[in-house]
Amino acid sequence: AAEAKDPVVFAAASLKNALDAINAQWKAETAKQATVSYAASSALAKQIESGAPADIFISADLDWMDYLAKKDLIKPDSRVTLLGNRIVLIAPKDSPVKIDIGPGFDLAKALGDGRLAMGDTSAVPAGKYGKAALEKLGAWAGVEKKIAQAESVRAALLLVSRGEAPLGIVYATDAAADPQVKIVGTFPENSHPPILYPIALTKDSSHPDATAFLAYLQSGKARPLFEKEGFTVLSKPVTQ
Amino acid sequence: MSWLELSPAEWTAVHLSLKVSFWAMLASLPFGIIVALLLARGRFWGHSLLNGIVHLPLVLPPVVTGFLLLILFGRRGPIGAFLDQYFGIVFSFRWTGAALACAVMAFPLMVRSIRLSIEAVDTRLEVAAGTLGANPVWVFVTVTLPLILPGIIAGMVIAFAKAMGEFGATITFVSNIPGETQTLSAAIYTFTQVPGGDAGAMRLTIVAVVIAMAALLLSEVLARGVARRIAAA
Amino acid sequence: MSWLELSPAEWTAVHLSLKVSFWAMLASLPFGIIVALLLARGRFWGHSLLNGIVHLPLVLPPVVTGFLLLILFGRRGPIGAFLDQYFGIVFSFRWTGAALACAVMAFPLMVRSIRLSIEAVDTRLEVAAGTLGANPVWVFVTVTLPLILPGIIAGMVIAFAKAMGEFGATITFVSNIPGETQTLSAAIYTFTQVPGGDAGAMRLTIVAVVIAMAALLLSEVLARGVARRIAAA
Amino acid sequence: MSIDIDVTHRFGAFRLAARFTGGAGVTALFGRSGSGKTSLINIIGGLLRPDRGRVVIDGVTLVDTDRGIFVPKHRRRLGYVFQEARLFPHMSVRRNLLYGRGFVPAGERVAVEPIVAMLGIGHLLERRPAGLSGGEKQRVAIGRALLASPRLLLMDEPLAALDESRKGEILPYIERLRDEMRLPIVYVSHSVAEVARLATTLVVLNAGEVAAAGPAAEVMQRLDLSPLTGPEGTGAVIDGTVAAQDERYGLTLVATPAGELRIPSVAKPVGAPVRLHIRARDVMLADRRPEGLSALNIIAGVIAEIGSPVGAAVEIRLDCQGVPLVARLTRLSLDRLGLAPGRTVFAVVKAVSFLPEEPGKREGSAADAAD
Amino acid sequence: MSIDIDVTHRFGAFRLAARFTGGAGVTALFGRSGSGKTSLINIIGGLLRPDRGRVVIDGVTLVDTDRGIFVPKHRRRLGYVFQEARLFPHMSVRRNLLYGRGFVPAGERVAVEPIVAMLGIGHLLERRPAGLSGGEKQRVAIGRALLASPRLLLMDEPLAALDESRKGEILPYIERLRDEMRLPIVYVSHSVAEVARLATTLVVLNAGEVAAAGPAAEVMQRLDLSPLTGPEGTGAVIDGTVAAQDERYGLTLVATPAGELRIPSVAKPVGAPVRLHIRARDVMLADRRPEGLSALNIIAGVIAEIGSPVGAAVEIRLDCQGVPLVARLTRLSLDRLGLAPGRTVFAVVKAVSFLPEEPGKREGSAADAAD
Ligand SMILES: Nc1ncnc2c1ncn2[C@@H]1O[C@H](COP(=O)(O)OP(=O)(O)OP(=O)(O)O)[C@@H](O)[C@H]1O
Ligand SMILES: Nc1ncnc2c1ncn2[C@@H]1O[C@H](COP(=O)(O)OP(=O)(O)OP(=O)(O)O)[C@@H](O)[C@H]1O
Ligand code: MOO
Ligand SMILES: [Mg+2]
Ligand SMILES: [Mg+2]
Repeated sequence: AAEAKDPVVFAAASLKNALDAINAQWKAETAKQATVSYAASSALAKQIESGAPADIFISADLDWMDYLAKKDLIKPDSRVTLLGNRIVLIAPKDSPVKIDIGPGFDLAKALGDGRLAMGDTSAVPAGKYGKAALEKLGAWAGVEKKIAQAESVRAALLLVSRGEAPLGIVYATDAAADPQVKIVGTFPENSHPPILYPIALTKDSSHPDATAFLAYLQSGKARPLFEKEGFTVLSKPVTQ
Repeated sequence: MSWLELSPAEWTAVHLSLKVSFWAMLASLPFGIIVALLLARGRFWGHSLLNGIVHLPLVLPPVVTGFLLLILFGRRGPIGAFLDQYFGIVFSFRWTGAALACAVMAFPLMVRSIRLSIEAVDTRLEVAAGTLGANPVWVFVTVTLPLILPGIIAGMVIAFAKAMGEFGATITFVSNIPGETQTLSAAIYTFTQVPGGDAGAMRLTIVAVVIAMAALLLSEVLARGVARRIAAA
Repeated sequence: MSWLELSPAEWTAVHLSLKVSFWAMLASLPFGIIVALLLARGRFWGHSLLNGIVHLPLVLPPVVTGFLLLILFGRRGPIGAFLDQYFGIVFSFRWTGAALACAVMAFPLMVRSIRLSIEAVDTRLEVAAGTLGANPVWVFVTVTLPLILPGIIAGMVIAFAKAMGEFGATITFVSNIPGETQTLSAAIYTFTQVPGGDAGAMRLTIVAVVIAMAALLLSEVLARGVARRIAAA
Repeated sequence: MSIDIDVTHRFGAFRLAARFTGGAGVTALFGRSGSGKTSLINIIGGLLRPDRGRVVIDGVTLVDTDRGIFVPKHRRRLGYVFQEARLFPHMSVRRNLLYGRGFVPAGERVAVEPIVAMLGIGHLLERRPAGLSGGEKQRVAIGRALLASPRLLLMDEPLAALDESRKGEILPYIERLRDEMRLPIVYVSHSVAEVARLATTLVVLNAGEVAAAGPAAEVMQRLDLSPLTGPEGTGAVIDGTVAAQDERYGLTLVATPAGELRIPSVAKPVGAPVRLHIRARDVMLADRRPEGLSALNIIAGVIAEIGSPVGAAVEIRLDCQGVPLVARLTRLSLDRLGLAPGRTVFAVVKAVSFLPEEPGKREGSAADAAD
Repeated sequence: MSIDIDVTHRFGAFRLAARFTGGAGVTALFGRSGSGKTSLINIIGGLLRPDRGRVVIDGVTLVDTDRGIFVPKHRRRLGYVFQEARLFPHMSVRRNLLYGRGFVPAGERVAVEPIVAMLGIGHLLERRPAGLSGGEKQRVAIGRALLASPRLLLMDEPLAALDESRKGEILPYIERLRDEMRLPIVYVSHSVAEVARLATTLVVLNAGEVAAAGPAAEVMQRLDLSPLTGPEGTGAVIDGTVAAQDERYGLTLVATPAGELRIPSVAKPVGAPVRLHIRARDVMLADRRPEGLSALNIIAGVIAEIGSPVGAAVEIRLDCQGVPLVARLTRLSLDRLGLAPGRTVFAVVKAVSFLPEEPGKREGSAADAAD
């Protein structure tokens, strides 16, 4: 059924807004559309491993793409690093807190006895990046015991916007969309591994339109829609 | 209230959820009855083991159940490959797979309901049917089954309700493919994962609640009707 | 079999899971009994509505339940703020919150079990106790409660098992803080989210299965004992 | 002691409208299935709230719908023994027995041992109800009700679920409650034999209404009630006293105003009151004093009333020195003997036809067992 | 028709070891509670697999543990009527009735209407069992068993759950099965009255063993069984034929070898067989032919046997022209009349004491209702 009509894209859940918009625009232009399945990158990768009918995989981090690459389940020459993102420190919008993020900054003091909301530091990409940044900046040891690890970035965002946690670390893309929070500061790009969203065709992809959609995602027409959601578009524009 | 209006894609998810839940409920029913019968009446060695296995989906995180399903029933999994080759039944990334996941997750609840009603049946009526010439299968069909109908209805409704809410195992097993495996719950989940998705999540949640409430109400009405029909003689 | 050995952090998760599930089960028990009583015996206007609300956690995706808990019971939520201010009860980021989430998710299952056993009680015994001078509360404590004990045990065990498996609502509500709110299920989930985490997930899954099986077995033994004690006179 | 009832209650098409008074001893509610006996006793016990009316026990108003009074059942201090013993299955016999005792003010509690001994259940105390026989269960249920120190005992066909020999086991205990403990009892039954044996006051219910009420002996001999009481029903109840014991032949001589009667021996001392129930079907009439007959009891009397025939049979009421006696004969015999009111006849009653014939015997043995 | 049973079975301390044969008509299993009646009938019906033994019905071996034969209950073609009617609550009366009929080969099916008419349940067909009275339920249960065309009907205390008047309603139907449908029946009861009225063959069970077995009339007069049958138990069963109907007095004249007896009218044609049950307690003896007595039946006989005394009473067996009769007297009367074996005496029996006295009447009205 699924492989009959449209190319199938397996995409990390955090891409939903941008991809839905791009997909709609592609349809308007070409009368073709992609079917997008949003879930956790981990689940998507394992599904592809067990023969899911996906043509394109967009992971929220490099690990799960590497996982598939190692198992020879993607077409290596189609792999492109499509997007970049930033992580930011946020607080509820009425919070008076002011911090300059930099080496040795005292996050623990700013937290007080509150907790720092972030994605699961071993499972959720944003959590992993946040942990790396804090370590790099020497703030990890002070807050390690005060982390609230959320199941997703969105859950971490909610914890801050509901005032459960005084501070949180989320993607810039998420922070921008929630009026209940304000961005206290952005982590320096060099404080953590680059936040990258790789994209590739799967090994079994045979849908004639898959390559076209892959190209469209990298095209100038898609770029503003990604940027509108706060992503940085890293791949060079492909002309169709 | 225009934010309450569903997009076509959301209508698809609603429709799919109903289909998936309905078939999950219906297809697991015979197995539910058989297992409930075994647990209620059977005296065999692996009784406790069977009881344990039936309850597993309740105990395990849904994601784990989903992964186990993927490993077993996926296209490359031992059972999945077998069913595909010999019967042409494919679960992976089909709505049928979503139904399987929901059925598995709802199974312990269905079995519990039916088992309790079987344990309440007056076995003397079954004996009486036997003396009238009915063989055990016919006794079951004409006496036991009608008498446990309230329990079966309750089991079906709770399974249906659970299936409407299930997404952890489903999304892990068959992904979240709109029109194929994206149920209402998965759609709600997707909304919760992106900025600004709250309104959408809320809208779909209301739809889910309305459907489930309707099912519960219906089951109460049905159960009351059946109970009246079979009031103790 | 050294991969079966648990790290200290995992032991903590196991211990925490047991604690959370135990308290979730125990703390929801009085409410479970009261709601089951209302549903089994009560004849009031909002009967179906109450029944529907009790079943909500079953119907909704756990993440949605988690969000709703956060909104209601969070530090700034109406109920959470009230409890904090007047009773000093705080749920957010505490194991108590995990227990609340598990209790809410397991509640419909517990209520079902108890409700069925209440419906099976011979009310004539309660009337007899009344004629002997016992007021309704005492009748309940000395007659009804012992008679529904098997149903209560079954309800507690299924609630415990469900609590062991719950993580969607828990992690959303109180996050995943090792030693405070990271239960076995959450730990398993975390393992499934990282490449190469399968062995760890498998190991913890086995632990979860063993615990739940033990609880089920124990409940069967208990229920059988109780049933023998109260065999119909 | 007084029981004063005047209630109406409606269940769909069935309408209960009962008014009667009772006193000490056993007030029996007698009637066919569906006549409203259980409804009435449930109203007394507080299990059923009547649509209208009053229930006054010993001057205490338990129900008065006009004044809005309805004392809940647990505050009525009435013992209730049900048809099915309703023992608490999760408690030992001992805990069942003591259940109601805790609710009684300390000063009014009755002692446990005498009641356990009287009911002969001492050896059952540690058992569970599930293992008891029907008769044992019912004895425990009676003990449980008694230990709640009731002002009045309500019994709804307490023997109906038991077979004949178990019934015989229980009846003497109920007589002891009446005679030794002097506990007022409201007793529901549709068995004439039980009612004849136990009732002080008899209330006959028919389709929800009181068809007759009054002292048991008076009501039982009323010939117009036989359609209600059934062919086994009519008979006479004669109260007498033990005049002598005939050890040799195992007989007891009972003195009644109509003369001495011989019945199978009753284990009571000389002078003790005895109630005899003589069923109409067991009485033969003769126009002269019969000779050479095995029947031991021959009583002279005057025909007071001849009832209307039912089938082949007709009932005749005699007056034997003020003691009533009822005989059932065929119409043929009536004509052959030319019987008419005012004629003197001789009633012939076999000694072995006295009810109870076995309970007397059993009473002794049961009492032995209880010691 | 033949029933041939020889089985042993053990339940804990209880051991059933029964061997007897039965034939056409009603084979009654009689005994106290716990004597093994239900166990035995369950073995015949295939509800219980005996430890050892054989059950052969009409030459067909249903159970033979030695040869490993055990025909499952649904292949035995035996109707079973239980104490509690066990009607299917989810089916109408009609569907209950027809339940077993579908399993009967088309050629062997019995017609529905006659059975419905005979049981008088035509007006109940569309009702649900829950709304029926106890007597109605039991009639439907009998109809259901009959419509399964059984070779043999098993009835386990089918009347025990009913009150007296309901029992009277059902008994005539069972007699019709025996007499009109000529259906062999195994009937369990602990009521002497039922057994006396119905049994062709009587099997008395005591503590799991057969204490006596044989033609009902013979077994019932055995004086040594009275400890088992109870004081109401012994009596004589006399088979006679209708000699004449006395319309005027509502009596039926029954011819027996011992002479003509008058009983309340029975709705049977002249020449039809009638069974009379004369209970020992209802028989008086006289040393000369009594005069001027209301009792209609006076039978001369010779004392054949004097039983051992029980309490005040003693039972005496008479031989009246080959017809046995049993009387219960006090020992005092025995001595006073100087009775001894060989003496000729006159037995006096009131017409109204014949059992059944009401069912005869009811039978007519029930039959009317069924039309
Ligand atoms: N709860 C009830 N609802 C409706 N009708 C009732 C109810 N209880 C009793 N009745 C009806 O009231 C009438 C009297 O019933 P009740 O039980 O008082 O009779 P009873 O004399 O005790 O009969 P039995 O000898 O069979 O016990 C019956 O017609 C019965 O159907
Ligand atoms: N399933 C069983 N398990 C153990 N003991 C049993 C079982 N069924 C019957 N018994 C015992 O066997 C004995 C005979 O029981 P049975 O029911 O055959 O007696 P019965 O003559 O039918 O008695 P009743 O007149 O009370 O029906 C009793 O002592 C009973 O306790
Ligand atoms: O078992 Mo769940 O946590 O309701 O999908
Ligand atoms: Mg009643
Ligand atoms: Mg029996």
